[in-house]
Amino acid sequence: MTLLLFDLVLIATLLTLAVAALTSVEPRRAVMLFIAFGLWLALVWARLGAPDVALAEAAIGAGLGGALMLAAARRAARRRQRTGGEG
Amino acid sequence: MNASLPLAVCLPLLGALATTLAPARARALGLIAALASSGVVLWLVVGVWEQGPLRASLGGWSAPLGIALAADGAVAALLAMTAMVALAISIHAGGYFRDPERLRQFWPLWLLLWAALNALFLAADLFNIYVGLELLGLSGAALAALGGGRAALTASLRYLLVGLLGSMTYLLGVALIYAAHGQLDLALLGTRLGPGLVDATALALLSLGLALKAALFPLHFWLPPTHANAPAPVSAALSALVGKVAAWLLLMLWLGPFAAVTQPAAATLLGLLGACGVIWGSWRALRAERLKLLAAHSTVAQIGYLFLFVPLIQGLDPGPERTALLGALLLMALTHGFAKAAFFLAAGQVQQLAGHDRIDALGGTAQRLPATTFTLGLAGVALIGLPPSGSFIGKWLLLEAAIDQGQWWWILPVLAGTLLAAAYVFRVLARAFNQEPTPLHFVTQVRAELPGLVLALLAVAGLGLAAGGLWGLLEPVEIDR
Amino acid sequence: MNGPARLLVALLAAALGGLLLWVLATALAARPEPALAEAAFAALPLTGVGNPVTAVLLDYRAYDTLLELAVLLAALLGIWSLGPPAPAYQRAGSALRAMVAWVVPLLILTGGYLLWAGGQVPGGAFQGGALLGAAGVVLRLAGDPRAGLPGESLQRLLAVLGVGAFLLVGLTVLAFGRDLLDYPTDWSKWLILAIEGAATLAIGATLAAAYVGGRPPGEGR
Amino acid sequence: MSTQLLYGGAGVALCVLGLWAFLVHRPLLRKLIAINIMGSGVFHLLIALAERDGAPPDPVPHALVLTGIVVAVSATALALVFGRRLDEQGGVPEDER
Repeated sequence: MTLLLFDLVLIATLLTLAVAALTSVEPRRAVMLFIAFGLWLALVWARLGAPDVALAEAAIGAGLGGALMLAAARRAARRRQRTGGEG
Repeated sequence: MNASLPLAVCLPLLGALATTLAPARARALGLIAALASSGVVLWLVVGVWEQGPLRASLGGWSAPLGIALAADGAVAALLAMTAMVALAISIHAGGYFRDPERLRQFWPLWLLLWAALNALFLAADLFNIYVGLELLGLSGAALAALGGGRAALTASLRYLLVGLLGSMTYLLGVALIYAAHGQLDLALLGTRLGPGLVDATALALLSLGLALKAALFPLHFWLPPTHANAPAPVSAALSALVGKVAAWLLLMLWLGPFAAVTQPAAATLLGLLGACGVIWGSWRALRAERLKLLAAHSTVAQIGYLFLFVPLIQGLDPGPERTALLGALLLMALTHGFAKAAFFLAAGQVQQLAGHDRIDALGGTAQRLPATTFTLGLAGVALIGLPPSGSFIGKWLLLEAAIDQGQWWWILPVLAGTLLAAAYVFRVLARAFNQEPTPLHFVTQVRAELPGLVLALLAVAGLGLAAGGLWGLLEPVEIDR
Repeated sequence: MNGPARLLVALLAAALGGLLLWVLATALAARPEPALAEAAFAALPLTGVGNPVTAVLLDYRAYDTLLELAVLLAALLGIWSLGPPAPAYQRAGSALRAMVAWVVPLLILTGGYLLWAGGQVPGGAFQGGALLGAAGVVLRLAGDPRAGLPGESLQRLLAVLGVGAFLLVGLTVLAFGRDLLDYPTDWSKWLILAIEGAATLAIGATLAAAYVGGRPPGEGR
Repeated sequence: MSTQLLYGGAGVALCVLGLWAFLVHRPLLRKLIAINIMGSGVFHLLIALAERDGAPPDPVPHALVLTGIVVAVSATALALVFGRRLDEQGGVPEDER
């Protein structure tokens, strides 16, 4: 029972992070949330007995993917500041 | 165990590595790799001809644990077409890309694309197809962007994103199949799949993903801008080969391992989408203002024809009737491969000479580029489906089967498509001959013009006259892996 | 996309989600037992590695991994063909540089450890390579425009190393009449480690180069 | 309710969420986040399928997911460079679809 509760909390947090990442308009915030989502996903996968994949997701999916997106988000944010419009 | 199957994937890959490592010698190395890859495909075709369907397991593990490659007569024919078109594109590219740096960037990506094409035609494993599709999508998008320009970049980016969406949808289908059957090998799955909610949903997802990549109506919206803005040799590859392999995979799944899952209604739906594609694509081609855009819209139509066969083949038991229809389908696919590649190569030639490819301003092209205009005409004959082209025989058999099976309504899109194709081809030729033609030299630039001309001749005369050989290849064959 | 269309998409997506959940429940209820797991564990001793995931990636389904490394190469070649990289950030302050000076070796060491350990315990070429790539990212953030990567020709060599090692081993065993990538049992462990080593370097270099985001200096000039 | 269904269902939910966001959002970055979350959903489903109630999990889906993660990041990197190049050519590329 406690295990099920633990699972439910894991999943609820995961879905919340996903929704937050998908709905935030500000690019840097969205990417940060995406990285958090990826790291949380790695945690969930470790719980599911997949440590290999969890490591890869944390390092590649969240880490490098996030770093790539952050660079793009910084550009987008600069442009938004310049134009003042929505990006 | 036949080494030609893995080699057909490995040799283009090896070429891609060599051209990446030594960009200064990319052209020589690339041509060697292209010749070697074609040679291996020839070996494979001879093997299939003599021994019937071939299968090679990889890594010393047989299915279900390992991955296998499989080639039957249909795959051998498609691989052979791919090799011939790819060889022509390889030679043409040397004349097309004037900037040596562009050529250096073209070669490794192009050989990776070729490896992906061969890998997908030979694939016999659901997940392996996913990896192949991603290789195809990424190298294709990168190649399509080689033109530079904002339009090309925008179209390529959209192509990349659509491709990603397609492969994720496909992968979701693979996950469902793995959930239900715990297998990925297509031959083994063929014995387990059956009617039911799970398998049907999985097939729908797999088909959706592949239809996006094949540009089946109404998922074709991304194709015209991508194909029209890419460099001509790349457009030729995308139109003639890349769309073809996705369509082939879709058809192969429906008629092969998933045959027990499909229902007549679903097959009719697929045929209907094909019919819409034929009419919509042909209509838009007629209205197109640019030569390459015309060719791109016509590709949407030509992909559509292939799906008209699904409702006709779906209910048939293995036998001569089914083999004949499969042969006709294949003949359409091959003819279009040759003809569309030839058309794009010729269109690229026109564009380079005239500086544009607006159809209204094509006047006098025939005068200056007789061989190219002849290529456009020949390719046009094959696109319309006039005798003796391969698509004439293909359409004929399609019409015959539609009447025999009492599904006469499939005649309508074929007739409409043929008439529209005649209209758009003659529109181009009429413009090209606008001024009095007084050709000085038939061929003005051998390396750039000859490959397209040879492909067009193959589409019209080669396939039409050599269709008997194709049947010989198909004879012992059913789509079955 | 306007309001009604958005709502329609949301409704359709929700309906799709419901359908898929139902399908998933149906599929799991009729779960067949002969999944690939048993076969994968049973054949593990023949591969010479103790980590089943590494065995799948580099032995049973090594061909998938070969194509996947080709995808990585295609992405890098595509990025290179799109022109020069964006300018790097300005040089970092001394505090950051001092941190970089120990973070980068640590990342590289951990990457190497993951590669070595991946044969037996969780880890392997991808995780190790990712850490090498991360080291590159840290270096570029600290102001090195090349992210610690070598010159153009060496970069090209690193980029093709993974696919190259795979093909070298695969085609060599093919020449001896075996299947492609069918390692002789006695050699299996070492061949896998060699391929993994090459793949780690290739993945690390490719990811770092992708982060740089443009062709290496010296090309085409 | 089994672990597989619970976690697999979460995977399906992520997938649908990602699909929805991919279809309704126009900026490139948001589309990429969406497609990555959609992919993560499929991966999550595969990982959940590998779970075997106590027995050691099935390594095959794990390997498939590892392959998928690398492919996804490659595609993301390429798409971002496309976006940057469009950006440099002027205009607001992120409104392109």
